[in-house]
Amino acid sequence: MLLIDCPHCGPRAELEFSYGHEAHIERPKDPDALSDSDWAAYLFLRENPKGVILERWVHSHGCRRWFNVARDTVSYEILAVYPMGAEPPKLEQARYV
Amino acid sequence: MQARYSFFSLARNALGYHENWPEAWRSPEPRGSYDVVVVGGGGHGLATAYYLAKEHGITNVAVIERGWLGGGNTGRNTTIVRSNYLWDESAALYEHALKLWEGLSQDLNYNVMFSQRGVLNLAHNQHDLRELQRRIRSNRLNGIDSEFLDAAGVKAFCPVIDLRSDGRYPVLGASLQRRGGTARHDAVAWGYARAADARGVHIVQNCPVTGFRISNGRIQGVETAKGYIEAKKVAVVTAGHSSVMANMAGFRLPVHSVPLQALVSEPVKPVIDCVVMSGAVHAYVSQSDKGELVIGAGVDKYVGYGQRGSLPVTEETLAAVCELFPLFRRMRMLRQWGGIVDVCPDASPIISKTPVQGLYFNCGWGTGGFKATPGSGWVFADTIANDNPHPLAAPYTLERFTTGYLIDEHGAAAVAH
Amino acid sequence: MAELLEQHSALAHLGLVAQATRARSESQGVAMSELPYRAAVNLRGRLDEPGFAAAVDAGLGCLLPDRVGGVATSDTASALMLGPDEWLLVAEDGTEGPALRERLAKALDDYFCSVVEVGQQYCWIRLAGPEAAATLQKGCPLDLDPAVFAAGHCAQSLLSKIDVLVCRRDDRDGAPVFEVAVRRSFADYAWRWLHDAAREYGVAVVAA
Amino acid sequence: MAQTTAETSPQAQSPAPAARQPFRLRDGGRVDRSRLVSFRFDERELTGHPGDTLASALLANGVHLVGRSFKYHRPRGIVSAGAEEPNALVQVGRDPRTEPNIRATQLELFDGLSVSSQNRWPNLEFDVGGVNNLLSRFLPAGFYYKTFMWPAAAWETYEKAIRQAAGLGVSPSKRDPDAYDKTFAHCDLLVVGAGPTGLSAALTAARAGARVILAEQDFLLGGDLLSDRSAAIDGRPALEWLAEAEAELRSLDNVRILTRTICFAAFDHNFFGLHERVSDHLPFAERGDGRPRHRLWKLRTRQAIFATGAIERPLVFRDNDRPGIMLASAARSYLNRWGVMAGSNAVVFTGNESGYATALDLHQAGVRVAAVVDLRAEAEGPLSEEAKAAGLRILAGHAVIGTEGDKRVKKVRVGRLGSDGASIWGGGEEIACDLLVNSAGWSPTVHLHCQAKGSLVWDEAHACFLPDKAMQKGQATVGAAAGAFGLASCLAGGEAAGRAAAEALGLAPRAPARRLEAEDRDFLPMRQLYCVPSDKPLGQGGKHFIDQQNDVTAADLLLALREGYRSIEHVKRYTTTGMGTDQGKLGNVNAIGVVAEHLKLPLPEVGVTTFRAPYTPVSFGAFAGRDVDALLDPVRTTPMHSWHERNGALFEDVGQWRRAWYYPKEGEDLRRAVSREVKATRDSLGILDATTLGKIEIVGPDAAELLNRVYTNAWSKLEVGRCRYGLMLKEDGMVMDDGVTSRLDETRFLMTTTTGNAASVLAHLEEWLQTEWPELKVYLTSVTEQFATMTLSGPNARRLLGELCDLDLSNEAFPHMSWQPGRVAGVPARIFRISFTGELSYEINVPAGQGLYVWQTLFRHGEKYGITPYGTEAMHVLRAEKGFIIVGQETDGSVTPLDLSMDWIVSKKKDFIGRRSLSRTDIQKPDRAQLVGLLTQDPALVLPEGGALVETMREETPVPMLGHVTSSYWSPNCGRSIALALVKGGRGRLGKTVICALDGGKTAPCTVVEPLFFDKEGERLRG
Ligand SMILES: Cc1cc2nc3c(=O)[nH]c(=O)nc-3n(C[C@H](O)[C@H](O)[C@H](O)COP(=O)(O)OP(=O)(O)OC[C@H]3O[C@@H](n4cnc5c(N)ncnc54)[C@H](O)[C@@H]3O)c2cc1C
Ligand SMILES: NC(=O)c1ccc[n+]([C@@H]2O[C@H](COP(=O)([O-])OP(=O)(O)OC[C@H]3O[C@@H](n4cnc5c(N)ncnc54)[C@H](O)[C@@H]3O)[C@@H](O)[C@H]2O)c1
Ligand SMILES: Cc1cc2nc3c(=O)[nH]c(=O)nc-3n(C[C@H](O)[C@H](O)[C@H](O)COP(=O)(O)O)c2cc1C
Ligand SMILES: [Zn+2]
Repeated sequence: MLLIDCPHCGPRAELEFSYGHEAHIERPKDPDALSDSDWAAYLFLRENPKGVILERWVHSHGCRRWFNVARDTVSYEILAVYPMGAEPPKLEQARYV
Repeated sequence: MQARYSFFSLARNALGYHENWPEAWRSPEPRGSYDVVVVGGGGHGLATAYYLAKEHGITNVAVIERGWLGGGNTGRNTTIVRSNYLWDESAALYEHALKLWEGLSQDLNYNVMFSQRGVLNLAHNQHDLRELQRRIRSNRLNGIDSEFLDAAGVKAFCPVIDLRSDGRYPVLGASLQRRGGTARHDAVAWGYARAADARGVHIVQNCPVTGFRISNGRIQGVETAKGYIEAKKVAVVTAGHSSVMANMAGFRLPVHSVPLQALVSEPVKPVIDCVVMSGAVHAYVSQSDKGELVIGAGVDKYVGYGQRGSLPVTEETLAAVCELFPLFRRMRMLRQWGGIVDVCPDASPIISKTPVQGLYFNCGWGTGGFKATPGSGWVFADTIANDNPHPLAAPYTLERFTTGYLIDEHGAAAVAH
Repeated sequence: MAELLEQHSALAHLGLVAQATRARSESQGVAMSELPYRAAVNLRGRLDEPGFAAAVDAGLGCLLPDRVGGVATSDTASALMLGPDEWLLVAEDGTEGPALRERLAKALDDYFCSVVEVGQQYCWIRLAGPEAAATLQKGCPLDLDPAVFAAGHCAQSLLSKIDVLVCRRDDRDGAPVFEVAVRRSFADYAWRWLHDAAREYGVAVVAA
Repeated sequence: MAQTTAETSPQAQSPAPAARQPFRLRDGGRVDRSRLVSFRFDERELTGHPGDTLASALLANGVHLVGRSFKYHRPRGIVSAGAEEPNALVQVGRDPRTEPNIRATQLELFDGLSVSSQNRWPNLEFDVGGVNNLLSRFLPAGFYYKTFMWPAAAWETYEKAIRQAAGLGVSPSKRDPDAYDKTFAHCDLLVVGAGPTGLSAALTAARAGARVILAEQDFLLGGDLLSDRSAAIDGRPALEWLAEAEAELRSLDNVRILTRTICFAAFDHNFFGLHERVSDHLPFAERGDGRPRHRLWKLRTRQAIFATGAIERPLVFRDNDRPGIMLASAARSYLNRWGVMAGSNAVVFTGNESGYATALDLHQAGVRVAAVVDLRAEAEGPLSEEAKAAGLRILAGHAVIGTEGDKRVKKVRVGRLGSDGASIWGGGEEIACDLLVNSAGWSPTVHLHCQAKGSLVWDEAHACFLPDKAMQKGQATVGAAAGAFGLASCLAGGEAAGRAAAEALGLAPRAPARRLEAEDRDFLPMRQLYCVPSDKPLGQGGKHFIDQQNDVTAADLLLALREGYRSIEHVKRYTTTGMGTDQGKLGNVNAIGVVAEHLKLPLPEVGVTTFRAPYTPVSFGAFAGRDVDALLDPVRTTPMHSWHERNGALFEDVGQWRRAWYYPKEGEDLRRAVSREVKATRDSLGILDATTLGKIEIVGPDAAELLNRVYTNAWSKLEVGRCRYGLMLKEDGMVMDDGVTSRLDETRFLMTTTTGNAASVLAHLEEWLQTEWPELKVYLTSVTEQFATMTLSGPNARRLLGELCDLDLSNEAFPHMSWQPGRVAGVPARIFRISFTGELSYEINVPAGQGLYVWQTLFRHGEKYGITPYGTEAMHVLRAEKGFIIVGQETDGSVTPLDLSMDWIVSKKKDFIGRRSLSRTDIQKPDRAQLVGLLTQDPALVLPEGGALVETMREETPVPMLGHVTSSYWSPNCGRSIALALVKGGRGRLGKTVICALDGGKTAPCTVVEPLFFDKEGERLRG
């Protein structure tokens, strides 16, 4: 069980959080301008990386705030926690096949 | 040269202290080029290779596996086989697979211990009952055996279930597919490997594929730990690692990879003789031939390639087992492990051509693809051989995510299986 | 404390009052009680908006805590900081709800904020005694050690499968005191869960 | 330590217990000889002492045969004295308090304990299954993959027989009456293992002020010190140091000692699973009283020290599995810790110094040591020298090449070992014995380090894997677990680790005055053989067991390799080595060694199989804890629940809520009761408890804009005081939820959601607000439980409400789809004139705590109108008569508003979540399943919900399907059955016939109609 450092409440058990999948997937400003396949890409296509993922979590049983996390999907180490809307930090990428 | 397995060959070899058994499959160094390279030596990849050889006469094939055969989800699943899926497209595919299961040991000359002991899906509330009825009725019209058991019928079929008529989750009824059951997971990988090898397929282990060579939108071959291998066609069947492979080929997939865990109890004498699944209470249980209770749990919700599941999921699962089977509270967990399952938004698989010509993907089976192994390999082989989706595979192309033709089997996958 | 017309507690069916009069509380590890209905208002707003905190202070008579988990108290109400822009304002007098809401709404008229009465949603359970922390810890993943979670603080978390708001009060008789707020439809579960958890330590139901 | 012998003890009863435990020494060890404990093993009544394990007590009584093996049913005895035991597994207790596969070596003896042996029939001495041993030649690893395939149908029969033969103990057959518990826990430092290493680590960190938890699986602290008679620390017996260390730890407030507690799992981020056996060791009379049987500790720590010691590795030699053959360290533990001689005539077989420690102790205790058989060409090392000095017979450069004895080892055969280690010279001397102890070396207990994904390195000198890098921060493995086998190194290592942990925690540990003095001796020199040769080729006569529990032999491993199963993972799965309840704690390194030798690979290249939790098996009950039965999941009830109960309601679970389903009167079944409720509502007045509907207050200047974005229809123009129905989609265009939202004032709305989606809708809105639209000035607050909600519905609704509130309820003053604040029965209320039944309806929200009062008041005053409570079932019928959908029943995550013919609510003018998805090609197709009404041609026939619809029925499958029945009821108001259905191209089929397939091959033709059956003009609603 992960220990996630909520920016507002401090380190709490994973149990208190809900997962929001990949971060930085912005809703298109003008959906009508998109082809069906571009829309499908926005809806469904994901990086799903083996290595560092930028993802969103919400402290659903705590302060109910969303935030971003950079996490290694193999070691599960959390490398950074940063607010919604912020640029992701620059991180060393572990290499996995 | 392969020996035929039979009672007689076993007896004959016993006299020679089993010193003369040949290898089940060879372990050749890969050639420089193949007609088809299958990436991923799980059940689906091996079955694909086998049916390419058997059904399509394409034998210049290599299966390239990064680790050991069947070491992915094939080797770590709870082995439930059934075909009672909701939508016509799924029903057709899984039923095709089930029919193949029914003759698989003989076809492969390898006992995969397919045991049709019956699969129960429990209903705990009015909503469950309604969904169950819908499923049963559509199954029947799809030619799939499926029957409804009321609570008393459930108790008669599986006496160790506690109906909990006054409990938190009373058992109100169940669907039963008698032809469903379990199979010996490792044997499926090994049996396909041996049978494919017998038809000339090369099986290469400990050889991760590290990249693709693509030119003019066409696949040329694969980079591997043992060097470059040229291939006219490449079939990727890497389950949890599908996104990694797609990223190597320059596109993305609509899947995410999450840890799914399972566990076994210590072995005991036979106590439960069927498979029991419950969506609402979230547990599924069967007993292996060795005597362990084999128990499937849920997924951790976050992307994870760590092949391990977390404690809260174990707790939830075992609480569910203790609810349905209060007599198992004294049973003990012997081992717990995890797999990496690749889940699609509609909980249905992808069997598809890709933006790269000659590159095919078979993935997205998520928590429930073991049961599909023979059928998946069959239709995928056909798709590859003809460069055209097999009719049973046609609904499962990547295009469906663009056009909106999703096959939402979340009902079927509400419990991982 | 004024009575609300025919107000029923979510735990009325357990007959706690009757139990409490019978139970002896000494030599028990845990004393449990349901607290009388409290008024509460949920406040959302931006602390960084100039004047906002002062306006609340004017309406409420206490400055808002500015760290999540912080609790500030005035004569009539406490302010519990639940999130970076969220507080729960609690008055022990259950009839105070509408007045509290109106006072705040008026004071905050010029601000982008939200003031919603929520007191009826909650049931408050008090756990006290030497094993109160051990009891709560069974279902709550927070670190309840006083060095980490000190008296005068609150936190939202889980108790087994339900959401809770936990407040730690000053120790009484050298033993910790926790007040746990749960949504009222979960009150029956929360009470029975805690009571069951406390059983091995000896548990008494006491009057609040 | 009790020194009194039983004879002098006041409690002693005749006959003298010492006489009844012939192998118990007169003194020594950590048992309380002053008290007797009686227990039963199979048919025998035996005694032991407090402090005994079942294994030590059995041995004290001279019992060695304790079980039968898994596959060949070979007689098996006690091999170890701890968690690694593969053989001595017993069935404890009687149904339903029975438990299979308990290791006798860890089972604490208590008065009244009753155990039986396993996997034998009819009894342990004579077991029919033993025939498998005779047939073993035909049952090599994986035999079942090669046979039982013809005829195909016969597999079922074969399988039954295979299953019957497998398994060990038996499951309880009844509900477990005991209680379990679990708890979270936190600390600064977790120390696993309370041997010298763990104790010194814990002491060091605790003295520095760290919050320490020390977990020990045993019931005593001390680890290996308990078994070592000669160990000394600072010139005193080590046990004195132990007693002081324990006393100091127990005196510290910041230390919690958990005995009988295994740390069974290391998870991510320094999270651990611990399993405490709280009351298994107590006599039955002392259990219960709120005390659980087991407790699961879910522990988060900042630092962790694994001081888990090492496990002695057995030698693999021919027929190494007979009762009476045990680990050298085990025999030593029985002697020193329990005062029990595991035999009277021993042979010691070793490849290192450890065997000599046992030989010397046995010798000293008066056990005859017939010979020490030493694989090493020369017996050299400090203990060997002592043994020589003591005059023991040492056969250096020799090996045991066979054993005899059916139920207990009787003699061993010894041969001279070739210098290659692969051949045997000489015919073999036979040595009689009743005990054969052996040692190949030691395997550090690296399980937790590996579970936490730490890596291993191979230590060639000690022939063992050592922990290398920890993957997770703040973890260290020390002492014997890290390959420091000498006591002084263990003490120093523990101290250093404790200090490092304290420093990492930001504490300042005091420097020790000086290092503790102790001997620092490990078991070198050693000669390593993974499989001791015999005078016959492997697999030909006799068996070299690698995994004793699963009956896997070295020959089986070679067979697997020969057949191409070369990866150690394949070898494991093909032969099942290491897959028993002991998880190969004894066998795995030997297996890897055998494989490496055969493949001519360096051993680390073969590698280990994955270490997985649990370290030793953990009861299911502990994982469930108290979350069972009524506490499994919350049942949510409304403020009026007690009223529903008193008034005979039957309930339906909707998510976690328990809702009144219908209120049968004497003799009524569901259909009768529901018909009555439905009629009463349409004819006069019904009342529904609708509290469970989700409610969200949406506040802020951009509240209407938020609604515009999440609902398919437009909201900006909704006037204050008015209500509107809304439909919410997911971004993929599928219907997610629906409900009525009302404008409370300019910047404030109240949204209602379906019962099941209350939490997910709030989460959905918050997510969009916080992540995508932070610019919107809106706050959301859940008020679901702030209010009790009751719906008055029916022609007399206005009349009753009028009596209890002071509002003008006329159509003009209070029209349909509007709301007003007011008081009902004196209680402040929000009254909404909205309707899900198609009748004149008022939905009344009052403060939750006053809900029951208002409800009861409505009843008192409604009596004259025949006010009738109706449940969810009647509500479903009423809304179906009007063709209103229920999300989750008419929809299943694959239905768009277009499919529901709800285009009218889908705005063309603005964007909203999910809109773009609706224009995708497959979503626009006319042959999608669409919502329609169905009228059966036989009006009395009620279709089954979920019923499949076809165009024409035929025998052969698959029959192409058109869709399914989503809702179906008897409608008393229509005087016939009605149904809603999703039908392919349904809107194009209006007036046409579809067929519903019924059970038993019957069919029901139905006419496709508009989904609206009652009051088509909607007059009643506005009446
Ligand atoms: C715990 C658990 C329980 C389950 N229970 C059931 C069940 O009861 N019933 C059911 O039907 N299904 C179940 N499933 C799902 C089922 O196991 C999978 O859907 C199925 O086994 C997938 O088979 P596969 O051959 O596609 O994948 P895998 O067996 O995972 O094979 C993929 C292979 O690709 C290899 N690979 C990956 N990357 C590379 C690379 N770069 N180069 C070369 N090779 C590579 C991997 O090593 C792996 O061997 C379960 C899954 C899990 C994890
Ligand atoms: N000379 C030799 O050849 C040799 C070999 C091995 C050990 N030893 C001696 O053994 C001692 C080793 O000391 P140590 O403290 O490192 O180990 P130890 O064996 O004394 O103690 C380890 C303790 O950890 C406990 N444990 C193991 N796994 C556990 C788990 N998962 N959960 C809870 N408890 C667990 C064990 O029950 C044991 O009490 C030293 O005295 C050393 O000299 C000597
Ligand atoms: C159906 C099934 C039954 C299993 N039975 C056992 C068993 O009896 N003993 C055991 O140790 N492991 C058993 N396992 C688990 C495997 O040992 C192993 O954990 C699993 O294949 C995952 O591999 P890994 O743990 O090496 O990653 C079983 C696995 C499956 C899928
Ligand atoms: Zn938070």
